[in-house]
Amino acid sequence: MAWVSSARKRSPWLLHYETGGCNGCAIEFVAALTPLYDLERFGMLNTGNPKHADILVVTGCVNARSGRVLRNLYEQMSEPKVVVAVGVCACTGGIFHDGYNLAPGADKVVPVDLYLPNCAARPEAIIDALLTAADLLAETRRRDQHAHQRAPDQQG
Amino acid sequence: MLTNVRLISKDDLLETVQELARDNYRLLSITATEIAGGFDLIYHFAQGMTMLNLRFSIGYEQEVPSITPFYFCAFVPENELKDFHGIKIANLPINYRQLFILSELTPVKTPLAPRAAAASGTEVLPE
Amino acid sequence: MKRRTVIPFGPQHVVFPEPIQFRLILEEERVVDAIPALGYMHRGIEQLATVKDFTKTLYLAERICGICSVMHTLAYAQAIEELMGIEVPPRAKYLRTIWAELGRLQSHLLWMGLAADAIGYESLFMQTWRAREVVLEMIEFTEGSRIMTGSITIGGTKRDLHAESLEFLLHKLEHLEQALNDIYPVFSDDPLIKQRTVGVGLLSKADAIKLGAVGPTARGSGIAEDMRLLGYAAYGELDFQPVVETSCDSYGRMLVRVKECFQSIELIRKAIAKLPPGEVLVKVKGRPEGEVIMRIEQPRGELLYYLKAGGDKSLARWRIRTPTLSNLPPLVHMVKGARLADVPLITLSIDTCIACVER
Amino acid sequence: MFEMLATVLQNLVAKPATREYPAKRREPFPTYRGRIESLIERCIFCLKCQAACPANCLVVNRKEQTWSVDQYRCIVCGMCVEVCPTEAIVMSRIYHGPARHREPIVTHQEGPIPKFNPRAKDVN
Repeated sequence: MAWVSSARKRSPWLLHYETGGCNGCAIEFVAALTPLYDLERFGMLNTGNPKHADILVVTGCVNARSGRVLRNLYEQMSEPKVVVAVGVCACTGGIFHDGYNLAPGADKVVPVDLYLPNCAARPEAIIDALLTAADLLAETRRRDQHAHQRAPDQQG
Repeated sequence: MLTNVRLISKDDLLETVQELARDNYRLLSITATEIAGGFDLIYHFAQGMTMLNLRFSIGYEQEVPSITPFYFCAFVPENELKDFHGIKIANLPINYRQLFILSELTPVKTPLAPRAAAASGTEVLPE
Repeated sequence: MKRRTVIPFGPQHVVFPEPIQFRLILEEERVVDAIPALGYMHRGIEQLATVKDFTKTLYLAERICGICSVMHTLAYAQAIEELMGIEVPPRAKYLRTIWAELGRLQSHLLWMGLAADAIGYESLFMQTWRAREVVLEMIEFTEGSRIMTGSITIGGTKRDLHAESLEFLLHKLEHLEQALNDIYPVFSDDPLIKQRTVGVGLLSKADAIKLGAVGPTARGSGIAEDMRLLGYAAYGELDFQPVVETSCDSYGRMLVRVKECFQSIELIRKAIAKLPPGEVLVKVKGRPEGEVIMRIEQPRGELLYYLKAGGDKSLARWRIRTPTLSNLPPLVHMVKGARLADVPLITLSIDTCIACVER
Repeated sequence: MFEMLATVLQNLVAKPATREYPAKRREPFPTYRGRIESLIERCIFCLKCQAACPANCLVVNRKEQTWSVDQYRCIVCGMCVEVCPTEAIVMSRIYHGPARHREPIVTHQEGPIPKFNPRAKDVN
């Protein structure tokens, strides 16, 4: 089944959630899906359902109310999953970092695997980040498989 | 600059707003600023390009009547006044109880009225 | 009485890239009431402005909204200039106008794409966003960044347009006009789009005034109000008339936006033709003091700033009333009586920008 | 019908609209602002950039002669580049890529702090 996993490596599905901030990065993420950049040629698909998604793309700074939604979405995604924080707001809070309503970075709410800074992140940079995330995902999957295969041996 | 300001008193508010509503003025917004001992309120109206501002001040504990009977859209700025300043609004039809934009998880109450918050003993923002 | 159901619409929904929730109260398929639930994007910018230096607040203003960032810096810079009595050089005023119109173009194209997507017209969505990339290329070439441009500053502009950039702009504008000429008949005549928009989300002129509608939402209902007529920046010297439609529905609002794209192209061309020579920046010294109100026409409508400064390094109060905040009551009014399937499109028809609403 | 045929033919021969991004990279525009970089040997530790930064992402330590930037908080506004008297901060055209961990980039200056000559800028 090697070809299945190699095919799956290049087709992760994305779930995008804007947690706050100025939505500049959110717009750039949508721009990355449109003809000039066309994320779908890598087999990536933007889905609205957390159960279908492999990669969670977080843009914007996490505030008191959206943090709960983000946590919910993350918990609903099935393993293995990768979280990408796009933009400085999602990384550390950016210019809003000392605001009263904010968590300084998405990693205070969900475990973040990849940080992509810049304000706002370019579509090219978003493509870079998502390709790296796809590799990470494949790596995690392989590790999980190994762990599965080895587990019975160790018991026996 | 801030021009076309009409100074009124709190009790004249409803009457004046009723007149403006009859003359087809649009409500733009309501602004509150914390001043010593209370709030300074400005109601912004416009007719075409010309603006008209109604201005009066109130104490911390005073209640402001809601102008939603004449301008239903006033529920948005009035809920904001409740949220950010803790101003009491009487007879508000859609009342979010200080949860319009802030949430129950927000660590501070009335962030734009730090002196009022300090007086009432809730958590204060670091200066 | 029929049985009522409550459906939460959002916060995570495919139609909009931003989180907002509507609690829709339904009787079978009809919406009887809608209650917006906000607060998913609140950052507390008004409070941060009372702590930060007023020159740094300019960057905060830029980050109120990623789509109309230019307009917010323009409004903030103009407000501070009025407080401090600074006269901006004429060339800077024209540059500001050009960049503001580029911002309006990209915002309208973005909306057109999202609307096409909500209707279910995928290829039109792709086409409009392809045209939008042309505008973004112009913005990047002249301002150095795609979204957060930071070109407008207190006292003028940070960058200047030299002959090469002007040529680039004019060349790309022609490209864009061609693309828009292809897109326009689809929006105005396509039966699919007409079916989804004509008569959907009615807002009469009287209601629009009473509920405080602004921008394309008001102009789609026959109110000829455009804050650009106030003549800020260079708009006073560029002759133009606001685009008005009288059909009072989503179709009218859509046509206003599509036609405004052509108007923006025309305005940019006029501004380039009239661009005066000279300096673009004057030095700013001192601190602002006093009160000021600034009204500006954003892509989504009228933006209102109230600034109060007491001669300190930071502002005493900065009230931001954004167009979408003003368009929320009309939206609630329009949604009442609509069918559930039409709600996403009606919500889009006022061009919601939640980042603006919640600051 | 013929109109449609023309469009089909046009699309068959036309170049694709998509930029083949990772394979082909477009040269960034000369004015593009990617990220800030420090030329530490020119730094005189005047702390002007630290004061001017709207996002408070710069930390300058005169005693230890270090200059650090948190790229994960920097909003690329260019204020520090403008205020720097010795042009020790430059705007690079390369944007910051994704990373697994976020830590500030610290640059350390060797040797004595250079003397500031206000006219040095004109000579360059």
